[in-house]
Amino acid sequence: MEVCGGQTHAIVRFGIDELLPDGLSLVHGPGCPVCVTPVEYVDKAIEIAGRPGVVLCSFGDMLRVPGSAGDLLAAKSRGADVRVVYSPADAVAIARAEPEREVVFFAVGFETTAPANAMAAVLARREGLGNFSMLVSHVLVPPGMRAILEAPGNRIDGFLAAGHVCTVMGFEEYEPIAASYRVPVVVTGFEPVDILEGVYWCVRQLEAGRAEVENQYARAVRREGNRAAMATMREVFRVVPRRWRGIGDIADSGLGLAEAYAGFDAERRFGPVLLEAEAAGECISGAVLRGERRPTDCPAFGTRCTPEHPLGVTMVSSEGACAAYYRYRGAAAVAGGRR
Amino acid sequence: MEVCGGQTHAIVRFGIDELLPDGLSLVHGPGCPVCVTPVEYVDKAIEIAGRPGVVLCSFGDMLRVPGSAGDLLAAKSRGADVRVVYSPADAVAIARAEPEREVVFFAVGFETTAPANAMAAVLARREGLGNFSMLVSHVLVPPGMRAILEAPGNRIDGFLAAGHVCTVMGFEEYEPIAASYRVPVVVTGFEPVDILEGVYWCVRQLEAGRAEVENQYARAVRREGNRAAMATMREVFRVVPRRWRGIGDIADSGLGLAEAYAGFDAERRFGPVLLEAEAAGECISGAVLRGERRPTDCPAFGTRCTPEHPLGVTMVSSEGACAAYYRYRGAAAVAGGRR
Amino acid sequence: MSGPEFPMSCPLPTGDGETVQMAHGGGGRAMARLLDTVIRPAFDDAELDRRHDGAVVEVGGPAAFTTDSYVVRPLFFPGGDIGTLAVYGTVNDLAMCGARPLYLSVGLILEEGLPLDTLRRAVASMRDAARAAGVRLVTGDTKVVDRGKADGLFVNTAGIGRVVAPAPVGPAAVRSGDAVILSGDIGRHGMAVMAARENLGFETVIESDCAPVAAPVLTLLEAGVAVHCLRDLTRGGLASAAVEIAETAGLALAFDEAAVPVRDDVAAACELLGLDPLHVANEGRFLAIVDPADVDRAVAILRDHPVSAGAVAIGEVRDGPAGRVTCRGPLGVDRVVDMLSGEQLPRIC
Amino acid sequence: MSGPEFPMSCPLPTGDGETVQMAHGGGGRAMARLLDTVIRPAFDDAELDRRHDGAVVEVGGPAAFTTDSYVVRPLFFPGGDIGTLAVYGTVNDLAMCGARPLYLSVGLILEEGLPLDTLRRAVASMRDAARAAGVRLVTGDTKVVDRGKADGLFVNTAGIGRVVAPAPVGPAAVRSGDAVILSGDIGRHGMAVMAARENLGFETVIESDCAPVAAPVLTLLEAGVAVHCLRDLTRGGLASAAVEIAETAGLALAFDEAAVPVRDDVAAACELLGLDPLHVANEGRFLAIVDPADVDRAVAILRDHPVSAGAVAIGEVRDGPAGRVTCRGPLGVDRVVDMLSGEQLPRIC
Amino acid sequence: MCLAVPGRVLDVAGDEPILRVGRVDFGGIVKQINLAFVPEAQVGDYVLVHVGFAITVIDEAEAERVFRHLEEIGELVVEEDGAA
Amino acid sequence: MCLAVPGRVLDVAGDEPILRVGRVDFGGIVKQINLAFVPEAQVGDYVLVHVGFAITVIDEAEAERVFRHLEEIGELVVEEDGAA
Ligand code: SF4
Ligand code: SF4
Ligand SMILES: [Mg+2]
Ligand SMILES: [Mg+2]
Ligand SMILES: [Mg+2]
Ligand SMILES: [Mg+2]
Ligand SMILES: [Mg+2]
Ligand SMILES: [Mg+2]
Ligand SMILES: [Mg+2]
Ligand SMILES: [Mg+2]
Ligand SMILES: [Mg+2]
Ligand SMILES: [Mg+2]
Repeated sequence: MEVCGGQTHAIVRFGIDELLPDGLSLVHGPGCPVCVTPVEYVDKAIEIAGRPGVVLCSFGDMLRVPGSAGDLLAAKSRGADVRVVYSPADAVAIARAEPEREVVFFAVGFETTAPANAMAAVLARREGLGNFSMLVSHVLVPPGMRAILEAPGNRIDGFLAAGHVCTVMGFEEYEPIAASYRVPVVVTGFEPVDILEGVYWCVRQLEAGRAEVENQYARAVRREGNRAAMATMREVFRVVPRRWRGIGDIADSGLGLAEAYAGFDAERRFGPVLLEAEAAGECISGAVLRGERRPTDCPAFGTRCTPEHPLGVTMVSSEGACAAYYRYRGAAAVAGGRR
Repeated sequence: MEVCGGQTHAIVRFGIDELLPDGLSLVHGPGCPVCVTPVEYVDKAIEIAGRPGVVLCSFGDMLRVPGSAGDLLAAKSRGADVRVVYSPADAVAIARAEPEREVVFFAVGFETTAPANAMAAVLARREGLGNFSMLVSHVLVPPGMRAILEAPGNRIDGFLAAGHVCTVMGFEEYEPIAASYRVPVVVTGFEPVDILEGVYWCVRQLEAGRAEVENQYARAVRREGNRAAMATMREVFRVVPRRWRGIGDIADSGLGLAEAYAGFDAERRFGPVLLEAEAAGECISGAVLRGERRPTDCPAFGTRCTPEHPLGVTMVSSEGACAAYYRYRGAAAVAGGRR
Repeated sequence: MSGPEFPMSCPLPTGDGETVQMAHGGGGRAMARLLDTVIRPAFDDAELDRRHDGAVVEVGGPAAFTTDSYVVRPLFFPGGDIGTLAVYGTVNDLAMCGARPLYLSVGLILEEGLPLDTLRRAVASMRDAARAAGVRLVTGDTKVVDRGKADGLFVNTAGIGRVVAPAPVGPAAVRSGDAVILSGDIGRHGMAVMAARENLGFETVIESDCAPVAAPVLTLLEAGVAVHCLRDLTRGGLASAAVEIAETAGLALAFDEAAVPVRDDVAAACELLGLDPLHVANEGRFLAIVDPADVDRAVAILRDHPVSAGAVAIGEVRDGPAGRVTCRGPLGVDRVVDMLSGEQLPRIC
Repeated sequence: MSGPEFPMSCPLPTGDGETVQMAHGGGGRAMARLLDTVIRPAFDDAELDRRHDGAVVEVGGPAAFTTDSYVVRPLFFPGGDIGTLAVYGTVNDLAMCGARPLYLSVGLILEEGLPLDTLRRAVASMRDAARAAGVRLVTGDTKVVDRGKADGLFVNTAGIGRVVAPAPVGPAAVRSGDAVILSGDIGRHGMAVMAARENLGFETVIESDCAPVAAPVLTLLEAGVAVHCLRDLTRGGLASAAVEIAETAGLALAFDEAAVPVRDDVAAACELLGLDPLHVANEGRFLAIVDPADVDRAVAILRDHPVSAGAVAIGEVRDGPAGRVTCRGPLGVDRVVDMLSGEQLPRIC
Repeated sequence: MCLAVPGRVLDVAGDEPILRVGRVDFGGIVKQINLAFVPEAQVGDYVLVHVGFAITVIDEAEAERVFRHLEEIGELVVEEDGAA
Repeated sequence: MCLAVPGRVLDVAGDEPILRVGRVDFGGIVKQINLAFVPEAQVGDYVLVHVGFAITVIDEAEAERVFRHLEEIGELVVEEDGAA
């Protein structure tokens, strides 16, 4: 299983899976932080965006994630001031430039993004920006991997660990996983050659009966990670339980604002996000996220479920496995048949 | 002199002056409350309109009155929320419907309009609309007539008093004017036949050596005026000194909010209007307003000064004498020559 | 860690399919679907333009070419809507060129958030109006702009017609002595829209005169009436049209105010708002300036068509001063009629 | 009462003559002056349209007719502006119909408060672009909407051209085996505009490829190249154009990703924003689908024109599956290329 | 100044004096008008309306007198046909 | 997830650690990037940038190793030509 959606896309886009010999199949993981953000956070973001005087800032990917009734783009089309930012620092800049408005940054991401989002809070506090806050739904990769390994249907023989997550975090925390679940873990980059090499190293371990952590992406990843980034991340955030959309509640699997930064918590300012039980439907994205099923196993794939009208989270984000399949494999054929 | 701009327009539009025998000339008076509103009030209205959260409501006529740097239409074109109302009650309705906005009504007019504007304040107080206020620049006709009569260049032999002002106020207050300045005053309506009759009655008095107040417009005007309207006007307003644009300061010539309604005074809420000395220029609208000069005496008329780019107040309001001449007499000829 | 539950589903978004989204203008799937399901069904000639960059048409002679954009608020008003306006307005401009309207292009600018149903209604109106006017909508374009960057729906149409007038029609052909014919009562469109827009609280409904006027114009031309100039009386009304013609022709134009038909309700509405009906917009009225010898025949022909049943001769063209338009009032005195100065605003004084 | 002073003057308003006001669209004097001083000077053919409802033009054969509205933000961007875009865009659509562009109409929608200088610059651009493309702006229209009801300036153009292609040009003429030629590198316009609009803080300036492409197209046709289909790669980019053609033709289309030129800076910008250059808009690029026998000659002809100097054959048309477009990647595996789904949004993950 | 238009009162409503309103017919256009300043106005009366408020009831006998004048000079009634 | 792009540091500015910024060249596009998380980055280094923040300095020797692989399989470098 490649954990990261970026790798999933590279695999599907370049056809790496088609180049692999029979018997070796790549299982796509839950590696899209946008995908796994609970619907209630999306709904909260939409609710906040709809308030007068609020600017809701979000990464572009988040805008088309369906809430329980429409997405942030639809909220924008109803008049909400929703703005795409390229960097969390842009959201801080908006708060600085428009002091009469409440600027709320929808902070999602894995460990890769957490330091940058944390820095936004540091800068806002330093500048005393009382009109800035963050709606935080950060998730952490290792607890997600553990959850997949502990699931009853688990069929994962090895992991390509997410290279950019490890750029920040290093890979020490994967060593106990490799050891206790007896799975090889190869920290892998994003070029086709990286992925091929990561797969190769994984197979090499499996053939040798090893279950270790190896670092294919050594040009960007150090064992100890990025200490400066981790320090900022730990100053601003603390580990909290999180629900993963399509997967469920996982203890200690996310980040929330630490007490010192609680003043920037949009949930304190605009009310807490209340999680409810997820409703059932025909979408199998939970199983897709856990690598138990493939997008093409889904009866809705490409017909009732497309990137414009996604039924599930894995079709929403362009990094989601269903979106990757739709885009690079099934699109025109299915679409041609439909029209 | 016909005091009222409405009558000026009827005269010019129907060519009544051209029907009169030689030796009888109609002098156009200061009868446009929009025209005589001091530039500083216009500037204040523009300043208030530019504030965030403010809706500035005004009669349509007021929108093109030039302030010291542009008019309310230009402020609107810069993004100010300036709305035309047909009735002062509309402004109150806006304040009721949009409680989160500050609604400011620019209250101008002669006695005709004062009761309606006063009623807006009565309704707002009754409903406890804390977001409603009025920028008041009301003027009164009799002090204006006295000022004209006392001016050194005065050449007025008789007045057509403004019929609709007298509808509200009656005409008792004109009797001391007729007596002390020895001028006939005929309360006159707005139809061509009214004006012709008003002129005829005026001439009849002059020929008989009389100087009385007569009521040509008896179908609408009673000696005592409209008591209900006057009562509301006096409840809300008190007599104050006013500057008349193009004419100057005249004691007791205007209305301001009475103490009981001071809470609705936009000058209290947004700062007072500070009058400065009027600057000199080529425009002779002061003399036009006082009846000393005709629009066509002005070298700028129809060339540098047109209704789209008025240099002076009498070109601004469609009731202003310069605008009336431009519209019904000089326009196409002058314009044709220019292009 | 707690054992996570693994529901085999993810939430069903309801989407927001019933309003225009930015994606509808993005050049991708969503846009293709909007065009296929909402826009193209209104075009008579889907085959001509389907998924191509333009249409191929035959004119067969000198062509008249014109365009107008339509930005009316409200989009739907008594007697018409932005769709009928966009078709009839351009059809009428072609007619004013002495041409038979043939083909129209349609450019839509949609504001994000516009209800799709509003769009469907407007597009259906365009289709119906095109049929009524005998023109074909052959090519189009759709853009979507961010919410707050437009006003619901703007429509541009451009039109091509075949010129049928035997001699050039326009101000340059106007001669002193020509008769000025007005095709009917004035002021209805402008007052209908203002009453609908400004919340004036009129209980009475004034209906726009919005209508295609090509048919009577073509009949005039076919009958050999010496038509020198045609002008529809849209923005700026009769006054602006008359002044424009007079200025461009370098002649004067005089008419009789009493001859100009204004319906009672329109006159009353104008009076209440302090407006001059001569400045109020029309969408189904025009001036025809014809050889004086043809005036009675021209009026009779126009009266045969329902859309110009109220045609009247109102005045004449005179030698100079160039650009001067005068109007004889009830006391027999001429007054100068000028274009509207600035925007038309309701007055109280 | 106190003796009033009587100054012989009234205050001089400075006015606000340098921005668009509602009055500029009111159909009166202010509008006439705006048209006379700002708009009409840009029209080559003032005499055709001066103060008339439309223009009379000669096409002399079957005509291509097309329209587009332009709503670009910012109005001015590296390599072009809304004016050049509005002229070249419609010129290019005419060229894509196998036609020689001749006449353009211009519909302007101005937002109250727009600086007149901005309008002047845009209109001057249109004039220059029309000259560069050899078309005449012959008729126009101007509307003004309230502040906040538009986005500065929207432009619609419609165009008429004379069809010169000997056989119909369009998806219906595409045959299996046809060669697919791309006229140059892709992605510049979309990235230029996005970089200028989104405050991305790029120091490097990416210039739009905005240009008229009629000249190379006409040369192809004059040289007798069997041109089956032409499509400019505007919104939705190469991907959407290819899919549209394939779907409409009922054929498949395959190309080689390595053959598609993308400039380094454009590729880098796309990578930074998570965009696929195949989906990014161009304004001076097109696909020409030609008989395979003519491919080398066609590429050579295109390369002779500066605007298509980077022309390359990138792929071919194949029998079904209908509508399927594939692109061979660097590892030799084909992937499906689809239209853009939804709006193009910068991605972070 | 002070554009005022005559119209005929069609009906009257409103409990309190300052909220007294009525539908008024202005030669074809019917609009609701505030009648607080004309407590004496009855259905059928002509009132003179300024900025949405009736400011007086028109005396029909006097209107009649002016109307006769108009006929004498053959004038077309432009503004007050409703009241005349 | 976690789109990160390599670029070469052209210059470095900013007094305080958390305000350290630099102009970074991404194969032709130059953009200012926050360098707070890569205090060791020098002018000329390649950094990996995510959402406007550099998250690591690329080890050129290691990059070289992958680049050789690429040449072996004849792959076109799509994403990391700057760094490779
Ligand atoms: S194709 Fe759609 S419905 Fe099926 S699993 Fe993927 S996201 Fe869910
Ligand atoms: S024409 Fe203009 S400048 Fe002359 S007096 Fe009248 S308003 Fe003043
Ligand atoms: Mg095209
Ligand atoms: Mg037109
Ligand atoms: Mg509008
Ligand atoms: Mg028109
Ligand atoms: Mg188009
Ligand atoms: Mg016209
Ligand atoms: Mg087009
Ligand atoms: Mg725009
Ligand atoms: Mg186009
Ligand atoms: Mg027009």
